[in-house]
Amino acid sequence: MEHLQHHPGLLYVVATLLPLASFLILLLAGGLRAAVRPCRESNGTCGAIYGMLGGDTPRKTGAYIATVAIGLAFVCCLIGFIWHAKDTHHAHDAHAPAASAQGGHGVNKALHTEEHRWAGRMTWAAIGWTESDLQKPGSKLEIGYKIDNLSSIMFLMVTFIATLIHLFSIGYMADELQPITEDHHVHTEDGHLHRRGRFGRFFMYLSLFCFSMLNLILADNLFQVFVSWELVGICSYLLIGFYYERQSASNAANKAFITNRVGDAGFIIGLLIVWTYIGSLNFDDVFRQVRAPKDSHGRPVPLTGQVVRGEPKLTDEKMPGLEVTPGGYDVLLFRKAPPPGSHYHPPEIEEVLPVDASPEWYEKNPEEHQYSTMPYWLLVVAGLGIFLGCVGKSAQFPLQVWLPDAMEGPTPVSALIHAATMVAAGVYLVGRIYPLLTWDSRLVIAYTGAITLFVAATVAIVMTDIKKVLAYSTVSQLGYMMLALGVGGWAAGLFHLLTHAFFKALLFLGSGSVIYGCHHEQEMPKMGGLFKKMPITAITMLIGVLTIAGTPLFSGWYSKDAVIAHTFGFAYVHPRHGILFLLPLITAGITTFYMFRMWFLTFTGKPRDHHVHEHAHESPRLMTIPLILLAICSVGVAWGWPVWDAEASALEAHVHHAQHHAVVADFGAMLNDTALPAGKNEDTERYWSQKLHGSAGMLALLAAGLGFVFAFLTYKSNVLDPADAKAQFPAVHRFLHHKWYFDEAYSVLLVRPALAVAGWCSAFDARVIDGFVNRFASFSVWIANGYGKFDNGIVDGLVNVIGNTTYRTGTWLRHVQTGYLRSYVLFLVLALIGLYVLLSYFVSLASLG
Amino acid sequence: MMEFQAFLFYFVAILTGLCAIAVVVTQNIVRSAAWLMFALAGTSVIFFLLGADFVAATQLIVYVGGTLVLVVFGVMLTAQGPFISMKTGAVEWAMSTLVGLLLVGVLIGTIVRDPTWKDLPKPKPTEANQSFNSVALGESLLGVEEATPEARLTGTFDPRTAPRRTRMAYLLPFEIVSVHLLVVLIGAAYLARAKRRRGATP
Amino acid sequence: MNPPVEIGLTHYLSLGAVMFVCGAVCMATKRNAIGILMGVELVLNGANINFVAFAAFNPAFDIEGQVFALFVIVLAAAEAAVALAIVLNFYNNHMTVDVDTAEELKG
Amino acid sequence: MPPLGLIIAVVSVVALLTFVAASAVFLIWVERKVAGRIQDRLGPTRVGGKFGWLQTIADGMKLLVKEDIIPGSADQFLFRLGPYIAFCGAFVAFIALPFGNGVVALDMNIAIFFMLAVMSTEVFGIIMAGYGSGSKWSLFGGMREAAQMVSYEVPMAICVLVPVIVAGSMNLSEIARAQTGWIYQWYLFRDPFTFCAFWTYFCCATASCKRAPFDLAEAESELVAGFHTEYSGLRWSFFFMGEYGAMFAVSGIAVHLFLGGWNLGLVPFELSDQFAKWMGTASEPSMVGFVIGNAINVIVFITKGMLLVFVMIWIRWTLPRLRIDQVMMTCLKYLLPISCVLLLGVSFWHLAMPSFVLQGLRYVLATVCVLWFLWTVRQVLTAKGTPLSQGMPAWWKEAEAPGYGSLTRT
Repeated sequence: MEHLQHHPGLLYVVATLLPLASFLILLLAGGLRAAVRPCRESNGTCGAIYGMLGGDTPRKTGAYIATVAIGLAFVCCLIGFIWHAKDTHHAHDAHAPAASAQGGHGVNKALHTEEHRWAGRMTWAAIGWTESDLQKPGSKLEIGYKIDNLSSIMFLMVTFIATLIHLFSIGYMADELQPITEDHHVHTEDGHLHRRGRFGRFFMYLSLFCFSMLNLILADNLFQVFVSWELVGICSYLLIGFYYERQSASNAANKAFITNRVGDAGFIIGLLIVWTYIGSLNFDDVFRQVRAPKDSHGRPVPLTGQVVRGEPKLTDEKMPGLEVTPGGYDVLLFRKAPPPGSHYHPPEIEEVLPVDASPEWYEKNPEEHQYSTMPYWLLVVAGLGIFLGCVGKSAQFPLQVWLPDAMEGPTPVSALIHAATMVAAGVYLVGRIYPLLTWDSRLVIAYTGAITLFVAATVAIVMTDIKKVLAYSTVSQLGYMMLALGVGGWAAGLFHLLTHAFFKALLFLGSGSVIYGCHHEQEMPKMGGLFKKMPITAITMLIGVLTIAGTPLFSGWYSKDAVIAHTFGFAYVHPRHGILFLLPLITAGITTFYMFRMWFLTFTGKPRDHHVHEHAHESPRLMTIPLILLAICSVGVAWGWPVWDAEASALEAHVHHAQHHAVVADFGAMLNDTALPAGKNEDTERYWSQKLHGSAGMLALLAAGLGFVFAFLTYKSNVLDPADAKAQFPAVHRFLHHKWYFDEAYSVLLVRPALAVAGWCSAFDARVIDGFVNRFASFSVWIANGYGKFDNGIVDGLVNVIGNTTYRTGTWLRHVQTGYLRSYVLFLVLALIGLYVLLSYFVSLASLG
Repeated sequence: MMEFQAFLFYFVAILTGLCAIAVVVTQNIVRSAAWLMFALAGTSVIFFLLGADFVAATQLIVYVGGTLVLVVFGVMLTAQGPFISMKTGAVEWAMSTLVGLLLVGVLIGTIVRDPTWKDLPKPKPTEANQSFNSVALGESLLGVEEATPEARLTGTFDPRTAPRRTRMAYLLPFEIVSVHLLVVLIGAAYLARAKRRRGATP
Repeated sequence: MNPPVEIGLTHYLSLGAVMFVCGAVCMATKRNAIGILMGVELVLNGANINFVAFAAFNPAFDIEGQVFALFVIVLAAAEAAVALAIVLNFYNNHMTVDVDTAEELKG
Repeated sequence: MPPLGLIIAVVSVVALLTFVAASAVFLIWVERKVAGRIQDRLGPTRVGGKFGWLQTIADGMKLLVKEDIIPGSADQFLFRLGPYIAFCGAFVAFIALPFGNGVVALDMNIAIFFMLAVMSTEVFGIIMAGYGSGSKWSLFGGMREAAQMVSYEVPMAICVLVPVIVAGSMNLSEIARAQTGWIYQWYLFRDPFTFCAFWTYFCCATASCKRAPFDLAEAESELVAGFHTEYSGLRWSFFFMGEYGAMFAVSGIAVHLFLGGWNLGLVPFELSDQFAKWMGTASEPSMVGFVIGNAINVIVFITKGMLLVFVMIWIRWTLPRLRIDQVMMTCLKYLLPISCVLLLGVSFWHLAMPSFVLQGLRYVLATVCVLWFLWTVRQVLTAKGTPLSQGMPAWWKEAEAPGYGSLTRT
């Protein structure tokens, strides 16, 4: 405990590992059960083990383990959150007077201590063989954790929602508890598919999912994030394809996975650029190198914006080796040699690099000379690459296509994906790597978000599947977040992420409740009038709808207003990007429209399908209690004091404190290409966004109201007939119904060409390569036959002739070997004489010669 | 008149040669052995004439007293009947004789024709020379220059009259040959040991 | 009267040659294994005569010739023992000492 | 004018032939007399006077006139040749045997080696006789003789080497001269090894002369008469001349090697040299004195040799004959190892022992042996002996005992 108090960040590590432990337990148990299953009849021991692990009937034990694990994780996060809040409070208390004084070492030390308490790193893999190798940048991969305001609140949110989803799932997945489950969606020759229940497996996947997400939040470096990223991907694949017997589920899982691969490719490119040029993947290391320097008064350098750009130059009095110019080709990377003998050195957040410092200052701080450069465009590519990963994960345009299909998974999974885990990961990562993103990158992000939110909202209007509506609303809301991040509303975007998590979880679980109550009927045209049947679900769903619509005092109101205010401020400062304000404003109305459309279609009016309606029932308490809890949170999670002040949200303030110093740097200046005098912030986006917050809120409320009115008129009071609208604008409806033809476009542009190319390749392989190989083979056979004849006839014949000759000669010569000693003696003597004669002949020759 | 030495040589040499031929011609193996004995004894006498009395005595004791007895012993052990004789074909006889005569011709021709051998004078077999031969032989076999005072070797060795030469020690070869022969004889004993015939009842 | 003939090396060598050839012919003509052994002895004696004759006539060879002769005599004795052992073995196997029956290795 | 060497050779051969023949004649008579005495009878008594002096001559004449029989199945060549070779082997040995100081036919450096070598050829004659007779008994006798001779030659030669090592010479005259002086100078008493070597040598010598108890070659109880079964007449007598010659030859060797040669042993000088010195001057020794001294030497030597021959005869008529396997075992298992040990021992003895021990042991050995010899002689001379009429071997008494019936002596 002592250790834990000194390093409270470990609480989060424990919270992260708890789901992993649950996953492992379930994996082992399931694996063992599957292993002993074949021999459970024949072998007593196996049978005993099999029975102990649940036998043929799935048990709830696995679910309890997973739920308890995630619940404990939530408790850990809660404790950690409280401690962290206290720490942060102290630090800021200390910061306030110190900052006014010199901004010197006191603050640094306090923050340093805090960092040490809430962060930890260790080498995971070393690339290199010697100690000196390890001292070089880019020589090792690390794992570590780092808790700041953002991650602590994210932890809390994820574990809380995940716990509720676990609870809900225990009820929702009850079908899987049967030894034999009938899947009505799969048709086989014998009717419906009958398979064994997969209750434990579901919770195993959930645990892994939670672990992956928590690890992603926990990570203090990009590589760990990437690993978690892929784990999240595989979990989503497993969960979306949970009913893998269904063709659609299988396809959806594949689609999600493949689409994410596109994004991950960009992610990897970004990672590699960062790794190559910066030499580390640790967030703090990276940010310290690309940080925005400040002058000796602690103010950001307005000239340079967030990153220091310039042209390489041999000598410069102030910045040796680089001439700082606003549109310079290169980015200056500040490299500080690590102190000898240590691998871990906590980043000094408030460290100041005085650009206008005197030469004496450089002499005093020689390590500041160590810098390098990288091309600016590569930095943009790196940021956009990582953002591409986020686009895939968070289902942004143009990779949003997988998310609606992902509704094939069980509804709690959808809730988890949409609210807390997967799609949140993308937004979270953009927030995390924010200092890496240059102005150009952010503009791309902003436009991406804007397009996404509009496209998704329009599609949501015509969707009839209750979950698909929610899915598109998620995409749309994610677009809001991305837009906010892109226009500099870092806190607003992440704030919206948090509130959205709650109400989207609420909505999804509500829809799950509806689907459960209607026996897995998802089509809204078959519903209607369910309010009486399932009042709790209906009311909580209504709360969710109100929240997402931005009704004042509901949590969505605070966050959405913040986002729209930021876009308004941005558009005000940069009028040519005005569309970035218009699109979210319009979409706010559309959102209200389609959400109320969904609610009205589901719960009000006459039941359109009596069969569904008759069997509909309220969900069990295990499912409604999470709904109620989430509803409460959806309403009040963003409250501050005064409640009616849209800018007083405590949650937003908390997130705001989490901003990296580089984010804090006045982005008005960096977004401006022109220099601003220090302290003159009137023209910055922040200034205007705060100033225009009220009007933006009003405009958004107006748009939402319009949306509600339309929805009410259309689907409640039936003043307007949706069929008329459909008939009136068939092209528009078709366009929207086909989701802007994205799937078709991809099919034409990518899938079919890919298939065609694959077909060509296959044909090439089958005809040309195989043909060549076959020809070659037959040619070889022909040659071999010829050679065989040659070998048999000529070579062997030659050998045989030699052999026969030798044999015959030997047969003839053997008669010389009489076996009589005397003949040998005679031969010996004769040989002697012969030798003598020869010898004497040669000797006489020699004497003559 | 021929000199006594020459007469003695011719007498003994002709006898020895005739005995050797008799060995070849005789069909009876024991008679042949008798002729061989005479030939060997004659050789021994030739050695005496050459002043090599130790070698001559060795020839007698080893060959005539040992080897030949052994040979006759072998004859008696392997004899199946009295006075065994195995005839060889006339053609083989003729061929062997022809080849033998050829070889004799070649050898004697060489001996006679070589001028360096003809010119070697025969040393006078004096008393001193004779004793020198035995003593030198003993010393060379022992590998010593001089015998110990306690057990001195016989003979008066006068370094002034004797030719100076480097002595060669034959102790090591002698020992090697001895050990070698010992092994050979043990092998021979093993080879010739009484073996039970196959199928014989114990 | 003929002048006295000096007995030289040539005479002894001739005697040795005659004995050598007698031995060789003996080996070539005898069918009895022991007869062949006698032939070998004759050959060795012929060689021995040469050794001793050279020892007597060549001052540089006086010791070596006799030593070699001694070695040859001793070796001959051992050889005779071994040969007799072989002959006895041969006799045990073939019930004869006729070497013409030892033709298992003929071609 | 024949050369001096030829004359000396002829004279020597004639003298030696005479001596061998005469000694054979004499020894045959001695043998018969001794055998008679030992067998409690008189032996020859009639021919030639009181002691039957001419018995051997008469026998010889009988043999000369006997029919010369050659069996029909005999190999005539070998049969005829055998006795001469056997005799030659024994006779030629005498060429190198010194009878006195310088009284020798050929003073050879390797005299002892020569003698052994020549005597080893004697066996071949025996074999030829045995094989050539065409008789089973003869063949067996010849084979036994061959095996026995070849085997016993080995320990005998090794025993001969013992005094040869001591003297440092193979020249018998040298060896004899080395023993000049008092009786303890004889090699017999030199040290325990030479002492033992004498007895071992004598055993081997007896066996090599195929004398009892090693006379398996002519074992009449088994082989009729062994190798000379088929012989008669002069050829037969040649065998015996050879045998007796060989007996004296090996005895002479023993005398030279161990018993001081021609030295009397009772005077501290060599008789012939001393006489020559006494009768002449120091610068010009007297030839007459030399001859007189040598005459005494020759007598002394022959006496010693005859004494040893007498001992052989004595043994022959005393000890029973061994079996052939016992004969071979005695040689190979006992005499051969003993002789080897003696050879090694005599080589190391004088290096290992202090001189007073050597000298003292020599005196003690000589004294004890002389005293024993004298006591034996006294015993022989003073023995009462049993009168011929009364002497009665033990079993006669046994036979007379009650229970043996009426076996009475006639």
